[in-house]
Amino acid sequence: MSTEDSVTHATAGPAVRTEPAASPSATSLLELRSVTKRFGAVSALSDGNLRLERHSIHAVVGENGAGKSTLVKIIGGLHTRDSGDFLLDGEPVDFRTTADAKAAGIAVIYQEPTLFPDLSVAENIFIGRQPYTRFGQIDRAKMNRDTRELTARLGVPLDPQRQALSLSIADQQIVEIAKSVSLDAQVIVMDEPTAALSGLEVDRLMGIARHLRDEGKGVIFISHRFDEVFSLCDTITVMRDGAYVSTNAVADVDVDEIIRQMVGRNVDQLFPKIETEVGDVVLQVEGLSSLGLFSDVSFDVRAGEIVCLAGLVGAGRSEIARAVFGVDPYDSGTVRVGGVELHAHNSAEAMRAGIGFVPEDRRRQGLAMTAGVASNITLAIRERLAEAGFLSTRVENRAAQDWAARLQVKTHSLDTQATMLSGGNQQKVVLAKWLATEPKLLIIDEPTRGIDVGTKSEVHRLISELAGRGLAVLMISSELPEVLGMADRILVVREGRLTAELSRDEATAENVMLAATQAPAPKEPDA
Amino acid sequence: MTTTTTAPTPTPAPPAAVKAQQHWLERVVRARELGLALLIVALVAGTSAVNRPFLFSSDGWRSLLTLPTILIVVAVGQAAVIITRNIDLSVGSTMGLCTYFAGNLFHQVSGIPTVVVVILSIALGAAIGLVNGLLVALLKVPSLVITLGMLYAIRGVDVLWVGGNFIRPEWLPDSFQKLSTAELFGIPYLFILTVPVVLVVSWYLRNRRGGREFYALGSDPDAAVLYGLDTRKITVKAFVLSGALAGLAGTMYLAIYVSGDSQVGTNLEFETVAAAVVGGIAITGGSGAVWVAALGAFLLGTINSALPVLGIPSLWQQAFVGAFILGAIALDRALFVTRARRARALRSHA
Amino acid sequence: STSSSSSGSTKGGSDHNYKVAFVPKSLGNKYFQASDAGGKDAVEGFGGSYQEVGPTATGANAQVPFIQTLTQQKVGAIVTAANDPQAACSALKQAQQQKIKVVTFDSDTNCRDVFVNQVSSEGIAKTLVDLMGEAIGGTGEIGVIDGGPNATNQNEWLALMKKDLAAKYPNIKLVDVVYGNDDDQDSLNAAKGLVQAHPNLKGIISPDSVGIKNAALYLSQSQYKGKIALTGLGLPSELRQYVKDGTITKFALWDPTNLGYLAAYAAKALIDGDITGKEGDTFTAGKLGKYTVGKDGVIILGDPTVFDKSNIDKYNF
Amino acid sequence: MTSTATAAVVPPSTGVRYQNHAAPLWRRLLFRSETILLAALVVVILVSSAFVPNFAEPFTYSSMLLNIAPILLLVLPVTLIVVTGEIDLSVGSVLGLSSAVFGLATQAGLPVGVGATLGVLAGTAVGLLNGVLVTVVGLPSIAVTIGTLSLFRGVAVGMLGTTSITTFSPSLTDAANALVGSSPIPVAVVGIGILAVLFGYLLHFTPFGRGLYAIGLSPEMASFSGVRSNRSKCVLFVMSGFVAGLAGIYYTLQYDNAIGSNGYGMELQVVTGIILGGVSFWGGRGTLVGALIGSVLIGVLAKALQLGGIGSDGTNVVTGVVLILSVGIGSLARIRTRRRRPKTSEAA
Ligand SMILES: Nc1ncnc2c1ncn2[C@@H]1O[C@H](COP(=O)(O)OP(=O)(O)OP(=O)(O)O)[C@@H](O)[C@H]1O
Ligand SMILES: Nc1ncnc2c1ncn2[C@@H]1O[C@H](COP(=O)(O)OP(=O)(O)OP(=O)(O)O)[C@@H](O)[C@H]1O
Ligand SMILES: [Mg+2]
Ligand SMILES: [Mg+2]
Repeated sequence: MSTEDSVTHATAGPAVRTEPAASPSATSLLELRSVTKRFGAVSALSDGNLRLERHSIHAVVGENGAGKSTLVKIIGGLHTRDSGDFLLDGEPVDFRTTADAKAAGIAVIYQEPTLFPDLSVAENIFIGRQPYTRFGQIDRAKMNRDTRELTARLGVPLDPQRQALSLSIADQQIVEIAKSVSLDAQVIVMDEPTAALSGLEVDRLMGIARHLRDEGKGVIFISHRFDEVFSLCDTITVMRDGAYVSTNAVADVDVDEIIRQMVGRNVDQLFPKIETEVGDVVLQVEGLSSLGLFSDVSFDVRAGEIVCLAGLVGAGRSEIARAVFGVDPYDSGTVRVGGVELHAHNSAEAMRAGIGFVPEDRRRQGLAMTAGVASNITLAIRERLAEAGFLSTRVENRAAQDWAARLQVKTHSLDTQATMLSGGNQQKVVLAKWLATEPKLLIIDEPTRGIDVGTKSEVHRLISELAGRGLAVLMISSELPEVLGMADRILVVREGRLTAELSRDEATAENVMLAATQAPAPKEPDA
Repeated sequence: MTTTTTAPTPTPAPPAAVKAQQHWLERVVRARELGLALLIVALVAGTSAVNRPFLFSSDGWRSLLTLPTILIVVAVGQAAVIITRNIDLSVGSTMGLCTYFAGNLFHQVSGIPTVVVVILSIALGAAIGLVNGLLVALLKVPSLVITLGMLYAIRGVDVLWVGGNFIRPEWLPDSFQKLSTAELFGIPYLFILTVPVVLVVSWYLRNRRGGREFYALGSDPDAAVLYGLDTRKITVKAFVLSGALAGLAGTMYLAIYVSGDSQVGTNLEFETVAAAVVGGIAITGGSGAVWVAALGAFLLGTINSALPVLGIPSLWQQAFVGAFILGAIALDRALFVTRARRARALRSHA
Repeated sequence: STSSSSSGSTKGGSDHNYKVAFVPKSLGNKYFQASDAGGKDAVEGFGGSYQEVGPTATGANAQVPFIQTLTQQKVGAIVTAANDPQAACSALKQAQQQKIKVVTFDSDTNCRDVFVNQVSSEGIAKTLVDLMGEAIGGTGEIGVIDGGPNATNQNEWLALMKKDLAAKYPNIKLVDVVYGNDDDQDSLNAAKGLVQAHPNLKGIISPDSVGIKNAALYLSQSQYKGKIALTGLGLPSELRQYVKDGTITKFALWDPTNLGYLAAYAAKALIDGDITGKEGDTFTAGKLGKYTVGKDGVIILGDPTVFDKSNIDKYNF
Repeated sequence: MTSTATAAVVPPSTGVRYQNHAAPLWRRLLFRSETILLAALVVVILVSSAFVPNFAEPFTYSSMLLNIAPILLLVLPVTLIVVTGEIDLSVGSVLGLSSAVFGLATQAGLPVGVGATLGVLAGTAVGLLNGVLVTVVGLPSIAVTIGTLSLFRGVAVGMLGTTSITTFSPSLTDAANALVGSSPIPVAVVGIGILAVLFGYLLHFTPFGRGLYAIGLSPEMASFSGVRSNRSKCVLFVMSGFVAGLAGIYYTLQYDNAIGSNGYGMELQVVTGIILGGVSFWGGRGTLVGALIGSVLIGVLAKALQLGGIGSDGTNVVTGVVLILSVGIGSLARIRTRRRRPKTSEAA
């Protein structure tokens, strides 16, 4: 596609705005024309076009690796474009740093939360612009007050003084959102802000986004969840393989059309759940407790069964899974796999017993970000790959080749660093890493976080088929449709306790949410 | 840039039922300085119980407060650098060079006021810090490598420059020599000079935006870039501060020991790192308070002078110092772990 | 600085290799800077070429690479103050095999041609003990601040001092030996600890220039000034003010410049073949006059100078 | 283990073939820091041979290798520790401690073999102490080993007091300095080479070694991948103590001297070599070969400068500058390629 073509396409295309107030002849709030970006031999963006109007929420969709985040990073000043035009309010701009972009009124929520782990929630939100008192020092009281207000409005009141380190990934996302909202920017970019959130917080976030739009701001919203996109956004831009495909008013298109434009074919969005014969108990958890995190958790998972842990963000699902896998210690209770008892703090033992674990935070827990794809994939099977105690890169590459291909990881080469992959492809590498261990029980914490539609149904099919072959699956997901579609059995976690167990037939969105949210008997908060 | 929030209230905000009990809890968890202060008190009390003059004599009191000041000042700078997830191994060499520089100034420029010498010495230290900082920030390479290189390079320059010379007492004006013994209301001058240095740096790091950025950078350098912090400026600031404080310490060394050759400040780099770590500065950056690091330095400085007084055989003193450093960080760790566990228990029953 | 610019002079025949290299314990040490300066003076005086190399730290074997290098460079003589009596031996022996003469000064090794000693060890011990005996009237507790546990010469003096004390001053009791490690901070702490741990202390002997300087500094600033006697071996330039303010009455030292000067001439005499290290050999050391090699190849500079208020202004080393 | 349930289910896929490497072999080799260092080493040797008097002599090489042999020995385990993101600054002191134990045992009339064993055991034991403090107690290794640097040195000095023991049999001390035949290569260096192969194998060609890199890259990820971080680190510290113990025996014999200050300050030389060799202080990156070349380069430079008549003060300056340059040049190149401004298609 030539430069002129795309420009015309972007400007003269059906760029429909829902706000009649703005006249079409007025300059757009933000405009990208034929922007390109290469990383060495990789062309991440070959033809990026985007026209964001005031008073609008503009969705950008596309497969994993389509270049959405790259576009965002160029807007945010993190990457400089190789060529093309970048206009803000009709004026050409050149950002050298993220600070430039911020100063120009652009706030970005990046795909992966990047907080300062040692700083408090409040400081993470206000760093660099903390309020001062009369005496020229940071007004912590005001900062904390504002933070409390801000997070409460987002539906997740966080203690402003809590260290970001101790936040769950969802809470971190909340802080990111609070940060950008408080910036009072004209352009707010959200790169998959909802990937780690569950229903309630997503609703709040959408409320915030709408409010921002009503104030006259422009919001760019990236998501792989089409229900969100269609209920929230006014305009949709589709990207494929680093290039602009189309821009449409939401009212003019439907989901199938968008997906076709994205992947170039029809994709079945339904979860292809396969009914299977349930076998022997593989995992048996009894009375598992960890002070302050969860207590008295008992359940089992059988071969061929998919068991989902559902619940609100922060309910302690991840903690339970991690204790089962042995990365975290616990205070009491037992974990048995195939009748053999495992010990806390020994994930190697759990792996030997046949457990695989796809953790929720791929950047910190799943991947060595600066290591290559191959070494990431083969890390968990390094002992098996060694021949007579000798492990060679050749053997590793062969194994990695196989698994990367099976999961269709989009990467230039096997020694490409994980940082250079798009978010969804990183997730695939983590999946490959754990599937390669050929486990008896696979624990998956948020399996499809950040994965595009096509791949998502692939992953679901994969999980389902694996279960069909007798693999026991323990899955944690904040996406209710995913839970309802995949699970044979649903265990609802609330405040560290199992509050309900629902079979596939019993489960509905309503009763899962009810079990997850039903407030405990009101208790006096004592100081 | 407005700092007020413009967040809308699309749905009525739920009552901010924020766990209020975490306030004091977290504060207690973080109160590492308590253990340190107790250790210092115990050490001083114990030593003076064995030997009253250690504390209860004019020179005992004075040297107790004066001798650790050099380590304190340099450790404060080191702590600030470590907070940004860097390290400054060149502090010892910098201090050594500044000591000779200051002494030589007194010698070459007769009648030069002490203040000018101190300022020039600080300036020299800051200039070295600037070189460190610029190299680290512009080349984007680990500070350990740069400052290790500077450790060698500056020491080499020092030895080349000083050559066969050394600072002779008569070079230094009487007023300057009296500095280390002068007192105000019974408190040694050098200590009085040190306290504001510690307080100002502490205050800056705790209560100014620029200071908090030190913590942000150290906490996660990648996030700092994403956020748009000027990481180069912060890095340079930290190293300039460290260098300037090493320069100041150089003149303090001159005042206390009234001498100096090309070996002044050898091995100081590890001592300051140890002091900072004993003072609860996380070696991985992002957390800790410099005034606690100053307490750590005070503790290490005191133990060096307490051991001989306690009658520990001279030959075994180094072993004791090592054991003490280990004990202090292990104790700190133990206290932290038990407090954290208690806090966790409280949270679950709240 | 190894330029062999100075053309061979006539004194001992032009085929003699008058390249003389000084290897001090470490560079940047005041005492050795003074002695090496004397050496330079002498070497240039007799038309040789002078060179000073050495480590910056005083590890036991830190001098070894430098000695090896000098061996390769085929200097005429190596003049060294050994950090350790043994560690450098194999390197020094290799040098001797290459016909390089080895002179030690200040601290001896087990493998050299001659050792230029400042004073006989007995002389130093006797001087210091007598200075202390005089200062405290022959009775009381005293302590010693030594340089480091492995300073061979100081250890030897200490042993002799103990003997002298027992023989001559039975009422003086040596209560403690502490180490200052040639470091200001350690020495000051050692002095302070010594004084505070022994309330009845009457005197301090420090046969170490860093030790005595910091002991003087500490005493001069404390209430013990004038109450605790201090003596030892130190540099007049560093101790001048403490003599004047009464912290120290008397202390001793030889002229380190002369020590280096003599060592250089001893090297020349070895190169010339005037001496071989045998007892009774004699040679002339420039302005210092005639010297005789004593037992075990030891050449003694002379009696130490005792400094006090009356003469201290005359010295500038 | 190829046709289990999992393998069968996951689609054999679209037959996508990935390149193993993004860059061709020559590029990967050429731009490695090891290659650049090796080139630098060769250049220094050639230039010195041409211009520095007496450099091109076998004695230069043998004495240089003998001088750095103990450093090379210590570099082996410490490199592995640095790869995990930890550090061992106490190696010099462990060397001193082992030397003291060995010396005292010999002095007490024990057979040399027994004394040496005791020395190595002492080193191993204190290595275990380091390991326990770092892994079980959970203290940062830099703080722990700064503490034990002082502690072990203090114990060595305290045990030996003012004595130094020099009564080792000449046959042993000669053996410590012996050369292979008439070559300039010391026998000890051959031994170190063998040990280096073992350590290199451990680091680069075993699952254990992969685990070490994982720990250095991301400790949390490592624990999620079944790497037993604490156990691995503890093993490394014990190894470090063991090797430093060996180095202590060797050093004692090499200089015929057991003295409290043996190995003083060596930690800095070891760290300098490793860092110059391109091993990342933050862990997860670097090779053993690089660390060894880095250490040798420093030794050769020092030797060349000494022979060229530059004293240790000048050597310090050069060492410092080389260290800074070693990292500086690479990153300058990196920065230059990034400095391209975007081309704007229309006039701005
Ligand atoms: N720093 C980098 N270096 C090299 N390649 C990169 C880099 N960042 C991104 N890429 C490549 O650019 C392409 C686009 O990535 P990008 O992150 O923009 O995708 P995305 O659309 O956000 O995907 P996802 O939905 O998975 O987040 C990918 O092929 C990726 O591998
Ligand atoms: N180190 C910590 N200190 C304090 N609170 C913590 C810490 N770690 C976790 N929490 C809190 O414990 C609760 C459980 O968190 P967890 O991440 O397990 O939730 P989850 O149910 O897995 O949710 P998610 O869907 O986000 O994974 C949350 O409120 C979390 O914020
Ligand atoms: Mg993305
Ligand atoms: Mg979770």
